[in-house]
Amino acid sequence: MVKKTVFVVAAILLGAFVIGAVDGAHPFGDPGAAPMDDYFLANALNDISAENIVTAIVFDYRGFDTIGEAAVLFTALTAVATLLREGRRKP
Amino acid sequence: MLGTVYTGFGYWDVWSWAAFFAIAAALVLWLRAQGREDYKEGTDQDEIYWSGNVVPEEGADITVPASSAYWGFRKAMAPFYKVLTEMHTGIGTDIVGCYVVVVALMAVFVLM
Amino acid sequence: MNWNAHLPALLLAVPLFGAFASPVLSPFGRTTRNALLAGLSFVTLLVSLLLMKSVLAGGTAVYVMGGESTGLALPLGMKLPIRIIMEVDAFSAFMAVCGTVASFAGALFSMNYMDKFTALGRFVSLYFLLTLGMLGMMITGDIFNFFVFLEIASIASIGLIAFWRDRPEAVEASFKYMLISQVSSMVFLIAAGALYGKYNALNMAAIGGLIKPGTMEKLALVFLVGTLAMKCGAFPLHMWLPDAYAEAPSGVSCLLVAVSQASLYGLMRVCFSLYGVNLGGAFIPWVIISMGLASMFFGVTMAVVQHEIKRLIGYHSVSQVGYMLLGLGVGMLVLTDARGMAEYGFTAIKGGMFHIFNYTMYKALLFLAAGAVYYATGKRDLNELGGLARRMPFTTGMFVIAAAAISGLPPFNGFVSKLLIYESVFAVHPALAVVALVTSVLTLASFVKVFQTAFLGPEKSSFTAVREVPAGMLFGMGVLTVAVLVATLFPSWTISNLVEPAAKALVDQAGYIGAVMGGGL
Amino acid sequence: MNPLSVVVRTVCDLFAWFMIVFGVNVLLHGYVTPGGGFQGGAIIATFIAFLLVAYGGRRVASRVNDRLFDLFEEVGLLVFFILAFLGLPVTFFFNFLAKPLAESAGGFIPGVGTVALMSVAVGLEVTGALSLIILTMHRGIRMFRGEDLEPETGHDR
Amino acid sequence: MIANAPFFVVGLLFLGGLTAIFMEKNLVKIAIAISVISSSVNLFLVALGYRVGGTVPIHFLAGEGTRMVLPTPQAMTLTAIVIALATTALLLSLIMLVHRHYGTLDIDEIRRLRG
Amino acid sequence: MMNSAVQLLVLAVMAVAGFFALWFKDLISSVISLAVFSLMMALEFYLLQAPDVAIAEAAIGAGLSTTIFIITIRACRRPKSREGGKEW
Repeated sequence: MVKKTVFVVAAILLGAFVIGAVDGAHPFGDPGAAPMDDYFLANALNDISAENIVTAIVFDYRGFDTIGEAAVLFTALTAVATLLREGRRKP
Repeated sequence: MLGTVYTGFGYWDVWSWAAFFAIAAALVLWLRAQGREDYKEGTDQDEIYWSGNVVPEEGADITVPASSAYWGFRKAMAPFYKVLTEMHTGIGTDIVGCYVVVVALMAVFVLM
Repeated sequence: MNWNAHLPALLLAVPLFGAFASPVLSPFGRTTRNALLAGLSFVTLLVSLLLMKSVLAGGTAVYVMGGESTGLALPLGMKLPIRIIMEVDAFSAFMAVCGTVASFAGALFSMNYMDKFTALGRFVSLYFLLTLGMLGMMITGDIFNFFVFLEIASIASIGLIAFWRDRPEAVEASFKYMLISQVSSMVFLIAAGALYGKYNALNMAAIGGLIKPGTMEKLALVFLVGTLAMKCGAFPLHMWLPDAYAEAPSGVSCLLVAVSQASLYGLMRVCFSLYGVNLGGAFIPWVIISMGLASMFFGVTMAVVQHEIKRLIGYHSVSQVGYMLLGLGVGMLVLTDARGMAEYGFTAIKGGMFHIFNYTMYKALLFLAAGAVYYATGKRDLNELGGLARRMPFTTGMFVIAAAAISGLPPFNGFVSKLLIYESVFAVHPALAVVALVTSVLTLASFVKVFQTAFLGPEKSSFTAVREVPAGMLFGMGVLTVAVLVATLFPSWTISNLVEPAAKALVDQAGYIGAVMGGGL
Repeated sequence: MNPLSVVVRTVCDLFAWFMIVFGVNVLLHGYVTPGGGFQGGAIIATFIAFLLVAYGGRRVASRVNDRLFDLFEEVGLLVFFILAFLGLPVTFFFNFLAKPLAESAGGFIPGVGTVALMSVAVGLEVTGALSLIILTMHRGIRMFRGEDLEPETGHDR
Repeated sequence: MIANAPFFVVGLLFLGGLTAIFMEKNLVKIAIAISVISSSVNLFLVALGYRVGGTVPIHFLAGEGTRMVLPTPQAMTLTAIVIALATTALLLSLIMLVHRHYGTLDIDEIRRLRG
Repeated sequence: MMNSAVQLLVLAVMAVAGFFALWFKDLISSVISLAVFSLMMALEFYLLQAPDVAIAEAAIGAGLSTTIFIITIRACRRPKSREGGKEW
C-alpha cells in the first residue's frame, strides 16, 4: 500500500509539472510571433494552390511525418495481425 | 601505429600485448611439454578421481548447476539481493510507477 | 543527378520499401522472402557506409524533405527552417553504421532461426520497420519527426517481442513494455509540444539556436531525458528491458540492442545539441552520471544470479549502458569548461562513444550465440545446459570472443573503451572509476559462469544429437565477430576514423546549429 | 451481445452505406474543404463497425473478404511511397506536379499536385488498415472461444 | 485560470489518467486511462495553435485577408491521433492475448517474469 | 465572449466525461463515457477552429476506438456461458 501511495503522489506531482510545462508554452489564444506558421498561411495557396492549408502541411511541407504515420498504422496492423494470427490448425 | 591508443594519461598498444601473449603461450607450451612421460591413455591414469567413490555415468551429476554457482557470494550478499529482488516485482504498474517517480523527482530537483 | 546528396533519404527509403513490399512478395515463397530480408539489409548497410564516407569527407549533410533542393534549409526570407530536415553529422552516421551492422547480422541470423514459425512475411515487415524506426531516430533533425520514429520503433519492437505469441512470458514482456512506452511517449510529446509552443519551431537546430533558460525549458528537458533514459534502460527505469530482450527472438534481440542505442543517441542529442550550453548547471549531467553508476552496479549484480541465459545477457545490457551514460555524462559535465574538456572530458566522450560501437557489436553477438544455443538444444536454462563445446565449436569460439570483449579482458576492444572511460572519469572522482572496475570484475565472473556451465563440462546424454547451427546463422554471427576483431586489432584506426569525428560532432553545438541555420547563431 | 432491435439494425445498415459516400467525398476534396486522407479513410472504416452492429459478427466474418482490404492497404502504401520517390531527382517528397495558383485552372490533376494524389493513396491505406484491424480483432474473439488452435511449437526440437 | 482553461483541462486530464493507471487493477481500465492521456495531449497540441479571433486555416471557408489559427499543430495532431489509435489497438490485442494465457485481467497476477 | 462561454461549457462536459470514464467500475459504461468524451473533444476541436482534426477525432475516437474497446471486452469475458454466448 505504501508503494501505491508513493506512486499516486508522484503521479499527482508529475501532473502538476505537466500543467506547469503546458502553461509555460504561451498564453492560450496568443501564440505571439509565429514565423513558421505564417509562412505556411501566406505561401501555401500561392505556391501549390492548396486551399486547405492543413492538408498542404500534412502532405507536402511535413509530408515525411505522414509517411512515418502511415508506417505506424501499417506497423500496428502488422503487429495486431501477427499477434492474433490464425496459426496452425489441429490436424 | 595502427594498434596504439593514447588515452591522455597513458597509452595502450594491442600488438605488444599480442606479442606478450604469443611469448606466454610458447612458454606454457614448452612447460607443458616438460611433463611426465609415463602418462598413458586408456589406463587408470586418465580416470576421474572421485574421492574413491564410483564416478557417475551421467555428466550432469558431477557438474555444479548454474543456480549454485557463486553460492558463497550470494549467501554473503543475501540482504542486498533481498532488497533487489523485491524491487523487481514484475508488475506492470510498478514499472510505470518507477518512471513517474523518477521523472517527478528530477523535476522537483531541477526546479529547486 | 547526384546520388551522394540523396543518401540520407535513401537510408530511410530502403527499409521502408522493404517493409511495404514484404507482404506483396512473401507469398512467392521462402527464397524470395529471405532474399528480400538479407538483400535489403545489406543495401541499407552499404548506404550507411557510403553516408559515413561522404559525411567524413564533406562535413554535416543536410537533407530537406520536399524542398526545392537538398541543401536549401531556409527558404527565401526566412530565419527558420519550415520543412522536415534530416541532419546527418558524424555522430549520426556513426550510430547508423553501428545500427545497420547489427541489423544485417540479425537478418542473416533470422533467416534460418525463424523457419518454424508462421506469418514470416509479417516478421520481415516488422523487422524492416524496426530498422526504419531506429535509423530515423538516428538521422532526423526534427523533434516531432523523432517522436514519430520513436513510435514506429516501439510499436515494431512490441510486435516482435510478442512474435511467439503462444508463450505467455513473451506476451507479458511485450505488454509491460507497451505500458511504459505509451506513458513515456505521451510525456515526450508534451515536452515537444511545449517547446513548439514557445519557440514556434520544430527543428532541433532551430530550437537549439533560440532556446533560453527558463522554467518550462527545464521541465521539458526533464521530460525528454526521462523518456529517453527509460528507452535505453538506465537503472531505475530498466525493469522492462531484461524481460523484453530475453523473450524476443534472438535475431530481434540483436536489433533491439541497436534500437536502445538510438534512444541513447536521442538523449545525447537533446543534452548536447538541443540544450548544450543552456543545460542549466550540473544537475542533469550528475543525474546521468548517477544513473550510469547505478545501472552498471545493480545491473551486473542482478546478472550474476540469473540462470536463464538470455535474461542474464539482458541484465548485462543494463550494466553496459551504464558505462556509456557514465562516459558521456562526464563529458556533459565539463561541456562549458574548456580546460576540463581538453583534459579529460573529450577522452570520456571518446570512450563512451567507442563503447557504443563495441557494445552494439559484442552484445548483439552474445544474443545471437545464445539464440544459436537455444536453436540447437531447445533449452535456455543454464542448469540444463552443458558440454556444448565439442558439438558446436564455431558458436563456442564466437561466444568466447564476445564474452572476453564484454568483460574487458586486455587484448579485446571492450578493454580499450573501458580503459578510456576509467582513466577519464578518475579525474572527476576516483569513486566513479572504482565502481566501473568492480562492475567489470563482476561481468567477467558472470560470463565465466555462463561459459563454464553451458559450454564446458562433460557431455550430457540428452545432447548427443545436437549439431552445429546452419550456415546462415553462423554467417550472421561471423559478421559481428569480424567487427569485434577489427576494433580489437586496429583500435587506433577505429578511434581516429569513426569515433573521434563523432565525438567532435557531438560536442560542437554551434556546428550542429550552423549546418541548418547557415552559420548565424 | 443479444440481437438488437430491427430498427437499430436497419438504421445501421443504411448508415453504413451513407458513410462510404460521405467518406469518399471527404477524401477526394481534402485539399479544398476540411478533410483529407486520414479523415476520409477513418470515416470509411466505420463502415465495418456499422456492419458488425447491423448483421452480427458471424455473417460479417463469412461475407467480408479480407483480401480486398489487404489490397487497398498495399496499393495505398505503395502508391504513396512511389509518389514520394518520384520527386527524387529534386528531393524525396518533392511536390513535382504542383502549380502556382495563377496557372492551376482545370486539368485532370488539380493544381495541388501530389497532395491530392497522396491524399487518395493515404485514404486507401487508412481504410484498409483500420478495417483490417477491426476485422482481425473481431476474429480474435472466436480464437479464444474454440480451442481448436494448436500452439505453435516454435523451433525446439 | 479561466483564460487558460483548455491548458488547465489538459493538465487535469493528464493527471487523472496517470493517477488512474495506479489506482486501477483492470487491464482494460488501464487502457482507457492511457487513451484519456493521449486525448489530453492531442487537445494540448490543438490548443497551442489557437489564436483569439482566428479563423479556420482554409482559404475556401475563411475568405481573404483574415487572421487564421496556426495550422502546424493541427497537422501534428492528425498524426498523433492516428498514432494513438494504432497503439490502442495493439495494446488491446495484447490484453486479449494476456487474458487468453493468464485467464485474468488483474495486473497484479501477471508477473511470471520477475527477479 | 459567446464563443468562450460555449467553450467553457464544452470543456466542463469533457472533463466530467473523462472523469467518469476513469471512475466507472463497469467496463461498458466506462467505454461509453470514453466515447462521449471523444465527441466532446471533437466539438472542442471544432470550436478551436480545427475542423480537420475534429472530423478525424469524431470518426476515430468515437467510432473506431469504441468498437475495438467493446470487441476486447467481449473477448475477455469469463468463458463460463458457452451455450448462451451468441456471437456479437
